Amino acid sequence: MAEAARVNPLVPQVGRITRIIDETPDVKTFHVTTEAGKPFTPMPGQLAMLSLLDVGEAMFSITSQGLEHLELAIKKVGMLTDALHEAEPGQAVGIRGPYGNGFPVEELKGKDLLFIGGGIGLAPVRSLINYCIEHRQDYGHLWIIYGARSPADLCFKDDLFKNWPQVENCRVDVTVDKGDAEWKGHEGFVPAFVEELHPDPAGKVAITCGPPIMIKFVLQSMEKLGYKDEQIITTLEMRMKCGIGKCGRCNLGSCYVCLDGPVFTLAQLKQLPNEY
Amino acid sequence: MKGIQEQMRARARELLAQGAVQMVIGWEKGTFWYLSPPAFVTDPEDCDRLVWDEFCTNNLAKYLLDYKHTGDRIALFVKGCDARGIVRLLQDNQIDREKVYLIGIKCPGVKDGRQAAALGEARRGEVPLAEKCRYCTHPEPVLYDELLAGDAAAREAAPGEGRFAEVAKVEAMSPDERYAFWTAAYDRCLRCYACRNVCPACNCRECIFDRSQSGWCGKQMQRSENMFFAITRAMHVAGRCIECGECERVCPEGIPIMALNKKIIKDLNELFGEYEAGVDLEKMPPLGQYKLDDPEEFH
Amino acid sequence: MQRVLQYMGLEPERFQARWVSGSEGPRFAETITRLTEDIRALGPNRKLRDGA
Amino acid sequence: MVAAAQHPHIQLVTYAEVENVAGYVGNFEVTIRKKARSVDPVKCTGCGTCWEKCPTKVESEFDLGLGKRKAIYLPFPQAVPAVPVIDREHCRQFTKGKCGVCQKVCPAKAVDYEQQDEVVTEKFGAIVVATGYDLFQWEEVYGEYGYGKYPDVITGMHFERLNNASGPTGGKIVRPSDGKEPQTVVFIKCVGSRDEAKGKSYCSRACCMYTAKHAHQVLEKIPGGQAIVFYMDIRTPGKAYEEFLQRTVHEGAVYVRGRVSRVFQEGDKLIVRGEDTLLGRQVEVAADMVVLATAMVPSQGWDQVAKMLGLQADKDGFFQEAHPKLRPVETFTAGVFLAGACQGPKDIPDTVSQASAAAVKVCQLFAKDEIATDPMVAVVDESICSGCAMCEKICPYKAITIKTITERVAGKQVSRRVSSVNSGLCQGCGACSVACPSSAMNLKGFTNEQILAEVDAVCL
Amino acid sequence: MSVAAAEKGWEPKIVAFCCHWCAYAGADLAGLNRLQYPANARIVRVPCSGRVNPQFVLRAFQRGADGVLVAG
Amino acid sequence: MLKIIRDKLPELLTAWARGARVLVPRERGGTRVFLPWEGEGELALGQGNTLEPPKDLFFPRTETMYRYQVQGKDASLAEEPAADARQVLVGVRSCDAKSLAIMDDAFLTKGYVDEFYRQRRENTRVIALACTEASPTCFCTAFGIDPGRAEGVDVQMWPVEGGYLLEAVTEAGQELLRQAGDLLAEEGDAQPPAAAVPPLQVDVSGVTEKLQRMFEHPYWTAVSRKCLGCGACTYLCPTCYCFDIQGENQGDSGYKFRCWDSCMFSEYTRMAGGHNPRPSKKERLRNRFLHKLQYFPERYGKFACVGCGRCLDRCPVNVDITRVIREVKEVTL
Repeated sequence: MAEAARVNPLVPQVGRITRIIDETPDVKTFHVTTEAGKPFTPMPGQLAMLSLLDVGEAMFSITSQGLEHLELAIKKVGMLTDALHEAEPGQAVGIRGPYGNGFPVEELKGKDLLFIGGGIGLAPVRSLINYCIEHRQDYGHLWIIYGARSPADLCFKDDLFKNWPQVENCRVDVTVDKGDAEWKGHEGFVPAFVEELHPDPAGKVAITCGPPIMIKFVLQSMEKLGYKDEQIITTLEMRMKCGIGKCGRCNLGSCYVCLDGPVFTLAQLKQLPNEY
Repeated sequence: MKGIQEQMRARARELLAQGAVQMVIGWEKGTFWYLSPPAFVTDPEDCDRLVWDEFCTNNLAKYLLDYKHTGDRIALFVKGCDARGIVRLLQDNQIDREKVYLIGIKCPGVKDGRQAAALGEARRGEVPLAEKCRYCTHPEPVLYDELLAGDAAAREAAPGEGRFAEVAKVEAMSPDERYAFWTAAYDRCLRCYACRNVCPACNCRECIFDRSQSGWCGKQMQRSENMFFAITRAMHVAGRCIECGECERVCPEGIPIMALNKKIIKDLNELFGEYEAGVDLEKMPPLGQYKLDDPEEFH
Repeated sequence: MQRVLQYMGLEPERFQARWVSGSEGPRFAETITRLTEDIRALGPNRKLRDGA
Repeated sequence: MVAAAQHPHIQLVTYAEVENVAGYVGNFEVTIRKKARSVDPVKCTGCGTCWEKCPTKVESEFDLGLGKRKAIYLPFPQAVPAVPVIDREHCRQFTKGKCGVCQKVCPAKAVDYEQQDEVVTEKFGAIVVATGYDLFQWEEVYGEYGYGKYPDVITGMHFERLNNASGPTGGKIVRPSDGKEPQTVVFIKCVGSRDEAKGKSYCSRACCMYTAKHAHQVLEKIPGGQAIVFYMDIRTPGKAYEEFLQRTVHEGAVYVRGRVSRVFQEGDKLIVRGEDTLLGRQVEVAADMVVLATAMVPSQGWDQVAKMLGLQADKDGFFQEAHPKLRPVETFTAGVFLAGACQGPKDIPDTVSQASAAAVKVCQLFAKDEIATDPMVAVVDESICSGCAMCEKICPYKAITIKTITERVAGKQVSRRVSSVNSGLCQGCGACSVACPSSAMNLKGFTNEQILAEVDAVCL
Repeated sequence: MSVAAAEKGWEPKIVAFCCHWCAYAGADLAGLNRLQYPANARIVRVPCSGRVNPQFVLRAFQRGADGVLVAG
Repeated sequence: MLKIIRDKLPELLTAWARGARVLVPRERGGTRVFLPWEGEGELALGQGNTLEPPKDLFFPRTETMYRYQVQGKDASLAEEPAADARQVLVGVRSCDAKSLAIMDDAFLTKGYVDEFYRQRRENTRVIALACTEASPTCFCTAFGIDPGRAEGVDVQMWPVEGGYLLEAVTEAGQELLRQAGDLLAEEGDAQPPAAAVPPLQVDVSGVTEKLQRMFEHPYWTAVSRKCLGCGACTYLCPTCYCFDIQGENQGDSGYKFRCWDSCMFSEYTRMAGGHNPRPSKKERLRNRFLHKLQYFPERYGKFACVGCGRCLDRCPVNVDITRVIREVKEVTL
């Protein structure tokens, strides 16, 4: 960390949005790069502070990366995200990171992985899915269970319906809370869907992310299915400002989500105060 | 004063034991002899914590907001200014009259803990009345369900003049002197918002100063934004200030906040006729309504 | 409002309220002219200002 | 009037007062107190037997005290509906408990002494305010015209009654004091109007023409009669108005430019002393009768009407139209329209035009099931609103009400009060957004954020 | 911009909040009648002078206005 | 050991002020705070501690981080030049000296170094002043702090009859004393005066462990009832270091700054969508105490409280951390 000390961690690099993909009516994926190329090389599950300099700054999970760019999938929820959704390719942004611990890619090696995502919660998980696909030989069976409110709200449709199903030893199951005239897939909430699909806990690690209410019921379902707390990994969301464990607000007990998280096993979370 | 304290404890015990109320809010002895902070009693056995002495300064009315949605009925001891705080909250539709039980105390005036601390316990008898109490116009509660026996006669009748002495002093200055006076005061402001949080007129669900995103006021602690806060806060309580003096008391930096509040009271009195906030449930503050015959300072 | 700003140390001329009706073009022009002159006489305002 | 009463879609409610107006455009709820007439309008045929037989005589309000009416009476001969009303203050049955003549003589058995006031609440889509005018109370301020103590100093309205074929004198112009026909009649214009010192600053607008008419009538009806008109200016804008004035002048009416400084009695005559400013000398006229053209003022009770409907009034109490040029019959309260002198002094053709316009505005409103409102309306952020109701009290258009919402807080159902804006009523003035202590109230199109940004921008 | 830098060639900066119906119309009319008035006033149109929050005035001073007019 | 007579102290300060900004407790509006020494005026070294802790000098209330320009889609930013001015901080009490060590942990360790803080910290020399009298609200000894000798400072001062004794602790401290020249006289056999004995006593042993099992305890509801939720305690606390990052935008340009923030405020943890993990003052007050007495010790091995008593002194409702510690130890789980 000696040389890192000379770089001011609170000052972002100026980058640009190079591409914007409409995922759902309120989610867009932004490709961000700097003149020097990729702003930094994050590990799956890590975070980036993205800012429109004249609007504000917020922490987002990095959903994927290319050789030259980072991808962030962002849902419209407030002032900054509203402004980002108005932006066009070419827009200059501030970006700093990577932050957080990321997924324990080493520990997961050789295991079968069950990904459970809901809505925008697929964004952080996707970075790990893509990582596992890149390092396909290191990981066992990949099983992706994903749901959204409606067919229109499904994020990363190309991945869900084209890319991932083609990957070897990979299974994708998609559900929506309520379908429409064209929807031929499964209808129902994610937790019930998980119970229906009944993924066997043996040799598996489950990675789940989604809205708090979904997580709550998914965890109940997982317990029913026999998953142990150590077998469940989730990522948390918090209000963050500094990203480097100083400013104080994202603490869970003595952990800072921006530094020690956002990825926790359920076993770890149960040790921490329930304040998220 | 012993009498009042005993009555307080006895009534609190009865009310809690009968189940007439779920909580009693009063005062208890604090860390030091000169502190009597608020006390919240829910157990009839616990009522001997309650005290009544010259340091029972805190205005308790504001706490009712914390229990707005609990459905509990709460008994509250009210001095004159506490009762006016209650009236303000009622006028702003913040609390249900049925959910509070007010036990009035004829207030002989309270004393300032900080002045007391400076004098020392040996000279307890010499601690002067708090500034706000010297010009108090309503030592007896304006609203109550029962009134504890005792009398407020310990203090001379409220002198009318002097109430705005501080204001007159500032008014006498030149604009530049005034600006220097206020910036010197508000340069010290920490923006801890204690003045806001203690004020019974500040009862917004969410203060604009807690919503920096809304763009009203930045969070920078600097002169212009501190002054923005100062003026905005003062305008906000305009016509609603009950002169309980709590804002000034709680200010850790000792900013003369009441000199600003009183200026507005004085002006409103001049413009719209004498009005005392929180005295009469039926009389709404002059700025909270419009009348065809409102005076205009437009030209 | 004017009184409070004055009390905080602002010169009274700096904040004014005027009635000007929709049919009073000349009055509007006159109001602005007078205000501008008042303020020109006072000089730049540094009070209540960011960065001051 | 008769046609209106007979129209199948028009319901005429007479002898009634509007007590309250709630609701908003398209959904007004009007509370009407129908006062007890003591006569069943359904049974009554309007035959007139009752008022013929009634033994009590009272001064007629309609004739301004120039004539008498009975205690059971029709306010005026052409009144619609032709159903009499009992004046309970004077009727012997009510004051002394005995008489009952009218009940006995009524062939239709329509008289009912037990009748009570009836209060009804009905729904209406729009309201046209046509509360008209009263006359300026000159007696109190124009001491120089005799403080109202000379019976032969009358107003133009009295003159109208005298002149009316169905009036107290059968259309004969006579002096109220002795019933003699006056020879010299002096008219004084601008009594109360255009007189900022004592009366109103505005021009009452109709007086020039009716005074010309009255002068013409004096000359026409009274052989050898003389009409002298004191005026400040003569204003005759209107089709054929100037021509009419000229005709009166040609017929012999004497127009004197100048104000009257005093009227006093000398024997049988009223001496009118004034100045002829054109000749620059004092004039004195010994008149038999003096007719004052008093100013029109808004009907008594205009302030209650304004409050009830959320109308604004000018300094004199005339209701304010939504825009002086472009929206002259609308008010700031959606669905409320103005017709006639309640908006300002007017003569008959203007009143009819405005009334017709108001009627058409109503038709326009009713032609659609939905109305388009201005997009600049107030909106509440319920998450911030603390329900203090400051906005409700400050809203000049009564567009804000307090409603109760329920939400989950920490897993518990909690209900609390918040403001709610009726966008049909809101006129977008923004007063509420300033009154709101929490800035929960905002104005679309002029949001706090937008204005702050604009302030920032103009200050660059 | 610092206060000192702003002082060179200083011209009063006036923020005028004008009621859409009254003063703003008055300003329009002044324009129509080709009346000269100083260009120092920067007009912010509001639907009604009652829309002017005290905070808007404060903000104007914060941002460097030398004078503020509310015209209704 | 060196001694300076009281009247000469201003001269010494002036000497130091030639190469640095000297900050020393002075009177301002009826309260004492660290203010720059500009050669004249009264000092307020005697009457107990300052109202505001010196943390502002390392971690300013508001600090610009960088400026930016935005034009259409383009943007650029420039870092604010480093705060490299030298500072000499005179008259720091042992409690506040200890707080600097706590701030150092927060800002300089655990993977990231806060450059803004580091610059100021490295450029500041600290001269401590021993306490011989304690305020009623003092309880520094509860945290093992010696009011008679501060930790981690460059020079230690003691008030004595007619002046002050000084002792350099670090190399930099010696340099400072050398600058004093003949203002100082050698007092070979002088003994530092006896340290003050704080009147408030509280035993903090075991409190961290107890708190670890008390997160859901109803005690927090009871203790938070009277709290007003203001930020006075946090802003006056020498060890509270929470901050917020915000921007100030005007037209095409603006700057990002950081400013003090308080965990007592509702906005502090509220997320963009409106969810707030610490929705009421109970959670916020709990977090404050747990941070001081449990989380910080867990993470950095020391309490984040130095017993300066400022929060206790200025709390409008007498929320008393010593009482909380005592009560926490007493409550039954």
